[in-house]
Amino acid sequence: MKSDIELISSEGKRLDGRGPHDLRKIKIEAGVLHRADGSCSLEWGGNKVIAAVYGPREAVPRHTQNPLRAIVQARYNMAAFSVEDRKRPGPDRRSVEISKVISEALEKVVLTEQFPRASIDVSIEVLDAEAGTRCAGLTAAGVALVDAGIPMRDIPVACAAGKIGGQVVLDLGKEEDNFGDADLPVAISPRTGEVLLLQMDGHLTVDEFNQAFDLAVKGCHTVSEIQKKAIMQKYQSAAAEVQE
Amino acid sequence: MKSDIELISSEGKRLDGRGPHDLRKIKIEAGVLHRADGSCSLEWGGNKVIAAVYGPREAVPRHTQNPLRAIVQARYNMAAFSVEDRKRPGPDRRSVEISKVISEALEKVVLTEQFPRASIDVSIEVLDAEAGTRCAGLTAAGVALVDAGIPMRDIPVACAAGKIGGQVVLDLGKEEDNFGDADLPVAISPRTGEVLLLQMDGHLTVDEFNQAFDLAVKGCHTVSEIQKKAIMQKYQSAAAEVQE
Amino acid sequence: MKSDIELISSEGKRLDGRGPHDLRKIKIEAGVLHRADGSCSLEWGGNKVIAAVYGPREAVPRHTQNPLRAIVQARYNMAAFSVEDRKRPGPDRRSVEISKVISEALEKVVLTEQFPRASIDVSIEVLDAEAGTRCAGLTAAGVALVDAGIPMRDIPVACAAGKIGGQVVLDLGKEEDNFGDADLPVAISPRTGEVLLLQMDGHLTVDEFNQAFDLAVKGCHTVSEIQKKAIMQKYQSAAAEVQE
Amino acid sequence: MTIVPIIKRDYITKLAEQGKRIDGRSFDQYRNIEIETKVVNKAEGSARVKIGHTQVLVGIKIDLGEPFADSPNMGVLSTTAELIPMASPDFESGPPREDAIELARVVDRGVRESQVVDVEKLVITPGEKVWIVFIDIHILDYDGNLFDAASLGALAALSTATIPAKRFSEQLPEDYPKEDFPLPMSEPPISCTAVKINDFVFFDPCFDEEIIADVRLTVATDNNGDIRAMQKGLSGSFTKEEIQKVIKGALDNGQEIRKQLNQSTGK
Amino acid sequence: MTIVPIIKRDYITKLAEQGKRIDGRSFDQYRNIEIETKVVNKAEGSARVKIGHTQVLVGIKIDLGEPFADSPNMGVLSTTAELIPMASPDFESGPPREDAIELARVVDRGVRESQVVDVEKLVITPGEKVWIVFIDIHILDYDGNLFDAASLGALAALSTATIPAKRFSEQLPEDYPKEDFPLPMSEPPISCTAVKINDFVFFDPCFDEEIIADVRLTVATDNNGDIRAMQKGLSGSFTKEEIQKVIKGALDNGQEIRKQLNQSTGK
Amino acid sequence: MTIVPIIKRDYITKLAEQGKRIDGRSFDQYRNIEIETKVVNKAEGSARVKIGHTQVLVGIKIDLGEPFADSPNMGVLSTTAELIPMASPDFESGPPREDAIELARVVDRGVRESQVVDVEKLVITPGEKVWIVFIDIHILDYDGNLFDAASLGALAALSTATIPAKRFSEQLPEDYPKEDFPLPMSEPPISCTAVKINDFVFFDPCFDEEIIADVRLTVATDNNGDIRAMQKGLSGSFTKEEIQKVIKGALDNGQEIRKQLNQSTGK
Repeated sequence: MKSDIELISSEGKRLDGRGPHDLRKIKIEAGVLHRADGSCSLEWGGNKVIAAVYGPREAVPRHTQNPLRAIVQARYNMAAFSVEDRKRPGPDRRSVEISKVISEALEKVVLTEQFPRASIDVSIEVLDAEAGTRCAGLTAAGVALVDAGIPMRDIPVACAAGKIGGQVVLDLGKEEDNFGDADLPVAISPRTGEVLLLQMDGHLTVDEFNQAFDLAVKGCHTVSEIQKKAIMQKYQSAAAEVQE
Repeated sequence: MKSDIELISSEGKRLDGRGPHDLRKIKIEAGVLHRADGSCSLEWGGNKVIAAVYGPREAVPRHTQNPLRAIVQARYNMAAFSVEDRKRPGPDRRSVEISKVISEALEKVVLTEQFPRASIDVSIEVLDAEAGTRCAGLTAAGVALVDAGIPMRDIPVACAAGKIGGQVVLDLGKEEDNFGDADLPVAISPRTGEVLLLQMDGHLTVDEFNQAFDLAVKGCHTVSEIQKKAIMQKYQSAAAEVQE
Repeated sequence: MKSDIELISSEGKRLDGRGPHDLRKIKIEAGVLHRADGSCSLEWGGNKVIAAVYGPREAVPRHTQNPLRAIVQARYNMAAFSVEDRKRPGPDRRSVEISKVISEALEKVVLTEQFPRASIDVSIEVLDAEAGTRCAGLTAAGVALVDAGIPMRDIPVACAAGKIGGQVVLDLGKEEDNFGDADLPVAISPRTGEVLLLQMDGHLTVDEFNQAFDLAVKGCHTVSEIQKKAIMQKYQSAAAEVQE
Repeated sequence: MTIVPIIKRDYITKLAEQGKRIDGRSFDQYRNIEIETKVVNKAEGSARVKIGHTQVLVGIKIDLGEPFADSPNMGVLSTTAELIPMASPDFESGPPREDAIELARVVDRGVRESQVVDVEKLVITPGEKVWIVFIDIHILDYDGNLFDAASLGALAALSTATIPAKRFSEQLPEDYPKEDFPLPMSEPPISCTAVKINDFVFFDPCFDEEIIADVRLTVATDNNGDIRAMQKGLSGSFTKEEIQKVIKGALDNGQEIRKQLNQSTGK
Repeated sequence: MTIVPIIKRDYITKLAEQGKRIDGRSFDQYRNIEIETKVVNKAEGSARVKIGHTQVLVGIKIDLGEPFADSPNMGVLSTTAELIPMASPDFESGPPREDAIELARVVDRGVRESQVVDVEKLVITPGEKVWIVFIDIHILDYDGNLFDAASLGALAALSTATIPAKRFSEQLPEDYPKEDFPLPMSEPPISCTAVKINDFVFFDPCFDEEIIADVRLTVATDNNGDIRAMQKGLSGSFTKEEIQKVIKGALDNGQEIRKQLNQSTGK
Repeated sequence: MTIVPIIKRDYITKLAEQGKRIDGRSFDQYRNIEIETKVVNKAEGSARVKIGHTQVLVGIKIDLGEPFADSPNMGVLSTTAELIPMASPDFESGPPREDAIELARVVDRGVRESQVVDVEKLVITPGEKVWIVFIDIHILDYDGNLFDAASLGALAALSTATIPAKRFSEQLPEDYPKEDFPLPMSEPPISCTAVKINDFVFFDPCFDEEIIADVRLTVATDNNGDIRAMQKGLSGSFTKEEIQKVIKGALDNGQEIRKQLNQSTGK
């Protein structure tokens, strides 16, 4: 979809004032829920998501059990009020697909072989949506998994790059997503650089793809640091409470 | 919803000629179906309901079983043709809620501890609906449970009171329900006076609530006598048949 | 539904040039799919159907199992694009009924007693629909069952007769079905003449019914020969491949 | 599906060899039929039909609506059947099972194909506004032979139904009558059902006969002795002779049942 | 349903006999309540309510639509509750269970019957165009007493909601205001819930109390001390005296909660 | 999910270490592809695509309808995929599973985002009436690599589809052409899929390779050598180098497949 909006100025300034390689503001808090085994609240620009983790616990129905390892079942859900035009409650085709690609990405880093027949259930609720909810949701899920004490090889993290007005940029905003040329969400295991999630819509030359990919991975590493700080903070305040 | 209709005259006469404390006409017949373990047909003013009981039998699916006692599962259903504007067949949110509160009311009086893992299934079909179907359905279910030989502490019975034109009255009719001030359906165990079902919509002072509650309980006792007569009649005619 | 179209001329010539006792053109090919245990592709006039067979295999869910014999579960499905006005994907009431009568017809000829607790699953996909798909589907299923090596008493086969413009004719076409007087689909076991499927819509005198019935049975025998040729051809080419 | 004790099957067939049925009827005899109409106040038409212990309640609701695009000059008929859990220990709650769907479709065809309701007279404004007739079948007690009970219930309920023109008067064109009037009907065909157990053909099967039956055939016949609909069911087979036998029995029983229907609907 | 260890029930009732609750509260005391409004940007109104660990987020979306045929002079309210799997290890994904339906209906009646939203002011063109108010309740953390948390969340979210007249300005009649304005509201009744365990009545049950409770009663009362709605739940029973006790506690707690609600919504 | 015998995995990886695949292909080689168009008469466009034993039938239906509110100047595309039980012993009947949904959405994006169908030319009256193009994917035989087969089938079917203006002539504006005309299409991108098993990358996986694959990547490339869509699947991971390898293979294979597609659709 083309538009007359100039998404990026000749000086490389974007609609919200960011430069091409700037992330939107991100705020992460671990351990925000009482009943869940682990949880995380995350704000990323205008996005607001909460992730909760339950498990490992027996997978039900039984026929979903894998005798050799745990399954990871993420459920990405958008609240009816999270978008401008009210969304019907419950899963739609989009959320089923996103739940699937997030589940697959998380399964790679969880040490599933330690929990045969178990399920690790990740619930991702999008309360405010403004471009990039799958990256926000996966990133929050990573923190919630740590908070739940699930053994993992690494903390998974996601960030998108894209192309607007002919330029490769980091972390598309709302209008950039609607009227830009391409969107490339990427999730990685930051320790190894392995790619856990990769989707692309739009139009990129091979060179642009390489640029955008590198930029997204760099973004992932930045977000990874914010994740770790949130986890540290939770443990420090927990430790402080114990000392008191 | 307000209306210009005068629901009750200054002499205390209601639209259908009843006084404030009068019940509509009630007719109960036990044992009207062949396949069901117990059944009851009940007419209450313009309402016509049938209740059938199956069980105790193994609860399915298995995960609904309670190892310590039976569960009571009532299913309240309105026939498509029971209301002026045809109702779509099948359960809606209203019938799910009514099924739940009736199930809970019945469970209290059934000796469920005698039948671990079992289900006692109560099917309530509303064939003609005209205000008060949940009371009519619960009352019919009570008789059907007796007819099925289900061991019970007591025969549950229901009746509503309410407020119309500023006055507390018994057993609201159609217009009274639509344009009245409050509706208070109550179900009790008549032997002990224990309250099994209680809902209230509208606006009552605490004093009015006490009046309405007492009136509804009195109504329950009157209906309870009609229930018992219907049961007696069934057994007498059954006995008569045996003698013949 | 009446129409001004003259479905059959005074010389007995039908809209597509056929005489009263002529079948439309039929083409059958066995073994057209790789994964299925047996399969068949069939064209019958403007109809195009594929049938696939899986089994005998354990019937699921378990409560559908019969401890004494196999069940035959046919699923008749019309592709969304098989009709002029796109059909919503998935089963509707019509396809549920047709699946049922086809399942019942096939169950009679399969030696179900050889496979207790098993299911023999028959999948019938209608890709192009033009009157007579249930006969086409059942006939294709018969060949697919043979191709799957399912033990049977006989190869079931179907053909319809009907009445148009006051005359009894074989194998109704599209307009004949829409504007004719009666349609009589029949399936038989050709060795014994036993009737496996029989439905009738419209208006026939008892005499006309007898004529139409005999004509449909005769049609079945003709189609049966085409089925057998298709099966022979498959085995010959299979044998030829082995010899090469 | 219930695994029926072989012993019951043996008993029924042994009786049959002596020319008898478990409830004493002859092979082509129906159980007692009761037809009661106008049993539901809110419905535009209604009937309760009992065939032996089998009991069916049919309600008719009539509403305003649009015709189908391919038949602008016809009103709409819509039939649903609910095998509610009340009727049998085997019926579960939930979406219509294939048995309920087959039942509704067979009753629907019996009404639709036989043109017993004059759908052209249900048109108010061609292509825009027509009467929609909903036939809702409630099975209250299931002791066999639902097809005949449901068909008969539908016919009895339709025969006594009125078009609620008064209630909808504000939505009707100016020149359209504003008083309720009877649903336009013609002489209905009657459905009769028989089952085969071993080589015996039983009309109007009760529950015990029906669950061990090999095959079932329903034949609807009209007042002229013509056939208006047929439906074979279950995974057994018929010979041509057996089919003809069922047709004959359907004609004979149909005449009797038609009389009773006309009496009860005052026609 | 979880089989609750008898030991936990024993513990709770033994404490109760000593006049104590597991978290140290008195029998009619609520846990700490937090109300935060305008927490979701995309919603026309929103609130996050915490009662102890129980946490509920309610979002209001307001859309244009048609009124119901039988109430042409009223806007439309629609309430849904999602017991999302996030909130409890026992909530599964999928269609609303009967608990979610009961919750949504009780909140809905609390809003609808008490006429807290002035639905007549939601009419744009009578019989044709009205504002539709969607109340979506998201349970984030379930530690008991969802009825009160959800009701309070709905009221707080509604109290701060604005009609998005600006966004829909092109679809509004010429003489209709085109600036956003507050949803027309009146003084809301407050829902208070108590449960009975053995013969003890506890207000604002936490999860551990709720799952062993015999019976539950929710009473909504208004600023005048009148009763505006009641709902009994669970398969136990109440005596009249117990009901009166709950009404009294609901009036007392309701006053306190109403103050806090008004403070947090700036009213 | 089938528990795949470890023995099969061992066999495939051992062969791979020798540079071989189970069916004798090289690592980046496709199986034989057959494309046949206009295979269904009732559809406005159709194609049957075989990649090895995998067989997909795609039908296009085109109907009149309304555009989405947020895109009044565009026609509508709607894609569904049915993994019908015919295609595999593992596919069950019923509502679309997540695999079918992912498949439909990936094909849909391939068509939509690449703007292969000129949706602006599907507008009849802006904001009111547009052509709706339904792409229905029927999987007939599943031997691996559904993504490529389904995408190719959709493109082939679309490329030969005609707008049924004649059939809908009465519902079209006076000045709109009344003769059927080809669906307006531009040069399509081609989807190519590879999987990784251990460290080996196989293009066009057959069923046996696919079910033991660690990770999957689909890349759609256009005639200019640009990337138009990507989708990673399964719970393994890729390195950047592996991704680049798959892009290269997708470009090479894409060129070949594009030639074959153009040939079969006469373009």
